[in-house]
Amino acid sequence: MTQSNSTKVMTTKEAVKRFVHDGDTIITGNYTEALPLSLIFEVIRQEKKEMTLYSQSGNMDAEFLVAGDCISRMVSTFVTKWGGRQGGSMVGRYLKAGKLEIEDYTNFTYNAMLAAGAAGYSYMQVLPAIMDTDVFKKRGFMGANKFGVTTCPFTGKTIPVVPAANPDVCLLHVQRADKYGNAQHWGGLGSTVHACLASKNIIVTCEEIVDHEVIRSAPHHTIVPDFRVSAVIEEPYGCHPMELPGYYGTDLNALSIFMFTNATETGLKDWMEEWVYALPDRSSYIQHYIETYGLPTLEQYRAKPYYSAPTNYGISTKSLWDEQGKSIEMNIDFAEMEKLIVEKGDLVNG
Amino acid sequence: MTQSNSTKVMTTKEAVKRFVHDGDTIITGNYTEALPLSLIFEVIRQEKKEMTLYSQSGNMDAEFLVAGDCISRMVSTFVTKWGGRQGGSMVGRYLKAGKLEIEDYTNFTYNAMLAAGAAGYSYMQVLPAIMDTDVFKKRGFMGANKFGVTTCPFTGKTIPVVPAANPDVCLLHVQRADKYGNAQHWGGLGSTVHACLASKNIIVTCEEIVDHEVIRSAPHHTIVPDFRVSAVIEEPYGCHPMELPGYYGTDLNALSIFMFTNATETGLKDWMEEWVYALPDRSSYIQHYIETYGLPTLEQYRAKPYYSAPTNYGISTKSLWDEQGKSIEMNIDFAEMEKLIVEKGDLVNG
Amino acid sequence: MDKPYTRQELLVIAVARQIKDGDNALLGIGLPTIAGAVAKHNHAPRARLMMESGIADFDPVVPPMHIADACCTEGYSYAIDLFGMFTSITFAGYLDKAVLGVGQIDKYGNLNSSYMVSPDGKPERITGAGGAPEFISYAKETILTLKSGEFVEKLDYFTSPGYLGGGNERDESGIYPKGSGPSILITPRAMFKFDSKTKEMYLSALAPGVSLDKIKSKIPWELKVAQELERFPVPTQEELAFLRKFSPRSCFSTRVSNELLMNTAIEAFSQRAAFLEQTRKHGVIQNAAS
Amino acid sequence: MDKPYTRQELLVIAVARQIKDGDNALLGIGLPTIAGAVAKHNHAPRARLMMESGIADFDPVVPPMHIADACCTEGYSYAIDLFGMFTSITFAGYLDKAVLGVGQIDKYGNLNSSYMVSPDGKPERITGAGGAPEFISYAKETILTLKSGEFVEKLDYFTSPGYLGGGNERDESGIYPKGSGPSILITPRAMFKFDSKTKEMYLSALAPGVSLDKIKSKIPWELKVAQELERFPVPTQEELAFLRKFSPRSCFSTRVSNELLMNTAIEAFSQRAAFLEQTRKHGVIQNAAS
Repeated sequence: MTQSNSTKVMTTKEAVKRFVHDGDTIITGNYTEALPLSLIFEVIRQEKKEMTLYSQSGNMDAEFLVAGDCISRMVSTFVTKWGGRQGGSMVGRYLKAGKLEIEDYTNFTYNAMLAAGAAGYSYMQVLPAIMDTDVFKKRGFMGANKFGVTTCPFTGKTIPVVPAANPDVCLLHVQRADKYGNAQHWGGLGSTVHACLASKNIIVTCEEIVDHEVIRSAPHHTIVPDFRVSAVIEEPYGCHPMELPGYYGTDLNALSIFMFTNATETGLKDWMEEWVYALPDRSSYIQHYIETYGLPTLEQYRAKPYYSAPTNYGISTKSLWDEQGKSIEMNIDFAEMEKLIVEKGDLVNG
Repeated sequence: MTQSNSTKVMTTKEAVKRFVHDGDTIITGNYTEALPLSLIFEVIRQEKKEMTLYSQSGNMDAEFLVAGDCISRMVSTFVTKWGGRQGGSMVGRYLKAGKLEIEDYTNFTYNAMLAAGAAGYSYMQVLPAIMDTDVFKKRGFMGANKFGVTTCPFTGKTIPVVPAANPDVCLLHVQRADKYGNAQHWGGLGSTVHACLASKNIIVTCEEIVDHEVIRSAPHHTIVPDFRVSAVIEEPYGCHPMELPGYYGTDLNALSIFMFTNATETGLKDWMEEWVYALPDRSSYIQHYIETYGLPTLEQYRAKPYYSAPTNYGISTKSLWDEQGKSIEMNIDFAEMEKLIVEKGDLVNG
Repeated sequence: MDKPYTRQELLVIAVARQIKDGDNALLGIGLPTIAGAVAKHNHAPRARLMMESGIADFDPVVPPMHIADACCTEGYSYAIDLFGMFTSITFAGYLDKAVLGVGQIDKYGNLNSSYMVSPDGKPERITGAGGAPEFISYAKETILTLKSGEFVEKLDYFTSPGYLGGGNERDESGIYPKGSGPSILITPRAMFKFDSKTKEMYLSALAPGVSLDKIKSKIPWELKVAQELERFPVPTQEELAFLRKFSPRSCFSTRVSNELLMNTAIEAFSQRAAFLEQTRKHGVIQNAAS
Repeated sequence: MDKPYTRQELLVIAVARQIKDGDNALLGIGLPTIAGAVAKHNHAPRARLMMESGIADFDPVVPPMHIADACCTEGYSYAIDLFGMFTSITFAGYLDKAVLGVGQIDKYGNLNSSYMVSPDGKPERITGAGGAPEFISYAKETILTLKSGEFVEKLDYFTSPGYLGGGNERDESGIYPKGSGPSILITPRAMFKFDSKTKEMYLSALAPGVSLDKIKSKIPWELKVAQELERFPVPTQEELAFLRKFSPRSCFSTRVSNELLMNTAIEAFSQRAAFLEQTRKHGVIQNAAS
């Protein structure tokens, strides 16, 4: 639905409460960089259940949501073995235990479902070679609807296609947004725009809520327009320990710990007791991080500046009246024009 | 084809000579703003013949190329009546005289042909309502291939589709490019990216050839990557009298003259004798403009600054060795690491 | 006492009033973009004006001349491309209103902007489809404006679908959003709406000083008239003041407007020619392109 | 005297040598991206490195950990999205090389990275398809690397098409670009190519100190061997110096590398714990998030 202009600025707690429901299909908007981890932690704290997760890279986003027992089905292209070759992954453990089903796509075919969903199409063409693979031939819970085929009327060739995906909620973290919800992101694009535009509701966390004029000055960085956004939250460090260009780099120390703890199921769940369930929000998470590892540990990952070359959107003509108050089109001043209206105009009144 | 890294910086004359041929299908890369008029004037001077023109808006680009007798077929969605309600347009005159054929699409269906061409697809879905219109039902020189239909395997519905378009040459004007051909543009996007990526050769004129580092600092503004570009030309005022954000506004005086002259066929052709055929290049065109109308006339259309808010792409970790020369991953210095290689490494030699 | 205003101004402001705060409004070039600017300035500051080139949520600095005009890109919120404008905004259901100009229109709001049959029976090219067919098909609602177009019994070419053959035909075809289609047609002299059952166009309002007969004389079918005519909106002084500053020539008919524009251009160039003669004598011409 | 180097370094550098100046090279995460950085630094400054997230023509600052890593976006030439990366670059025919890691491979270069059947007969999830199926299908040429993967008679799951059943099957199917497919497989101990007629994998080079029997023992079919084996590339001192600076742990096996990483992390955190104990006593902890 088109989102109204009433205030969308709220807390993460409120946004998740209002827009994420048991049984929903949710999607990680970001690809691998800038994972919306503050939102994901809140979904876990609110103990949402039986959800279907779309996660392109089956990364930390999936690991946490699965460990939080929020997810029963997953559509993905990859399972990142955060626990290493031996430890494997939480997704892998849940799959093995029969507590999770997965439907496999490739990065492109996954993206194509979202591209169809974003466009309002019911299907999208994918690349023919997929028909030779088990990704196409073997079907999980999507069954017959995992892939289909059409015929190109111009070449007569068989073209494989995927159905549109339209998740209920997209979780997104970006660099900046305005209070209306216009969200700006720069860096690796992945399938982020399609993930957002395909979704019914979009929750945006951002490092900074900026003035609307900042957004208007850099429109090519707006990846989601305000009228598609349900909630916007200023959430510094919203994707920590993952990185966000211009704000902070990957927290290598925290990633090491995550890899340690995720070598076993209890390891990660214990970690989550301390870092997810026991902390009410992202600000207390960061506070806890500082208390545990020290401010310098966090600070060393602060981004150094690397600014883009300026882009000038300026034009020449700012008004059809010149500095002397004359119309540049008609070479008369305002009073003369109003006289001319009476003279030559097709008057309704007067 | 993938374009080589050998030098692509050349003159407009050379680029048109090498990459535009009689009978080619050419496309105006820009939508309505930033029309590549310097390139178009050169195509006319070189008297290219029997070409098919893809022009989304049938604007000044089409008017000149048709008046230059370069075009026998046109694929378009619109004919701009530059000569006014009475005067009509050069395209209209040639159509009436039987010297030009046109195939009609809508803005979206035209764009969809290019989107298919850019993607490597043979067709692209369009929006079903088009099937109710004469745009769909009446066919010009595209005949049966103007539109086709497929069936969505998931919904069973009939979906109209257009065939891919892959023009031989795309003419493009942008704000800046590097010597390799990476072209950056900001402002109205239209179907420009699809027009470029669908084409076999792309000729880029730009206001400024900038250092490669400028391009690398603002990658989201690159609309065409270097490996797709055949020629790049630094051509200030390359789209005059049309406008280019950040460089100059629409030249209202020149547009008035264009409207005057284009009220009749001979009017425009006489104008072209003076402004196209008698001048060898864009720099002499601008010189002639200044001599005719004065430098202040030109200068008044110079853009005033309106810069985008800065975007920082910086990260934190620039090297896996710290300032003291220690590996941040292993806490040893380079010499110690090389010792460790001998100790623990799976050595090939030594 | 209120300033006199013209039928052309009345039209712009009547169209502007159709755009509500918060609307996603796609504007055709010309009158619709000017009306959008008036709406945004006067009563709909958070209306999101859009042009089909993919310029979304803009606020024009001066009236745009074409649909990618740089006067709309000095500050705008969302740069999408044309493909996305038609798919992820329009077809996906996020376009509240399309505001489009009319060439030929029939009684069910179907449009022709492509070809007109000349007296000798040959089809003559007018402008073209542009984005109209898809916008009128998939916007939730379409506002039509008519300045120099015409009402016809049968279109010379079917460019853009209104209510097709009338009645439930559009809704029942299954390829249009339910309830979509043209909701109103505004001219400098009258407003028309579409019957909720038959989808036939009827007169809903007359501008001051316009007779019913005058309107009927332009319409080749037996025009139905609302039992109770609505009042045309009365432009406020603020609306007129903004419109005249923003788009000075909007108050005149196209003929008068073009005449004034041309006179100014001719005058300016003659003056400059004299100036140039002077400067040439003194050898101060410079090459700005070097 | 030349520095000693390891099999892991040999592998990275052998892969790097496959990337030529001017190539559009799509790199899988891990070894391929590191090899790409070496190539760009040493012999292919204008190679365009690409990752499937749509980061094109990048030069990694440090080795990326994932395919949208911000260490690749501090300066890059072309931000396209994933959809465009697969369509307008790959499917449209502009990808010169894909460099991909291997989980399971059969004799015709077909790959499995999705599931492996465990000893009890159950399929166990490994990583997944990612972008491999489309890249190996539509890149003009694919370079495969294998570090801890395996050669099998029959794949447990058919993730990515190599030469299918061998012979002309791939070219004749009409859905792959003519002549495309895996051209080479490089491991720390050997290189393999594919017979131009049968498309069966054969040994084309042995690394120094590696016996043919050792290689054959890992391969469950009768491995064919080139009549004349090629020489493995010898890393230059410049290549080694850059590689060790850029990606220090690339010289070690994964086991040793992870051990070193973990030890450092543990040590660092114990030190910090002590430091924190100190600062806590003096009450100087600040809240950076406030």
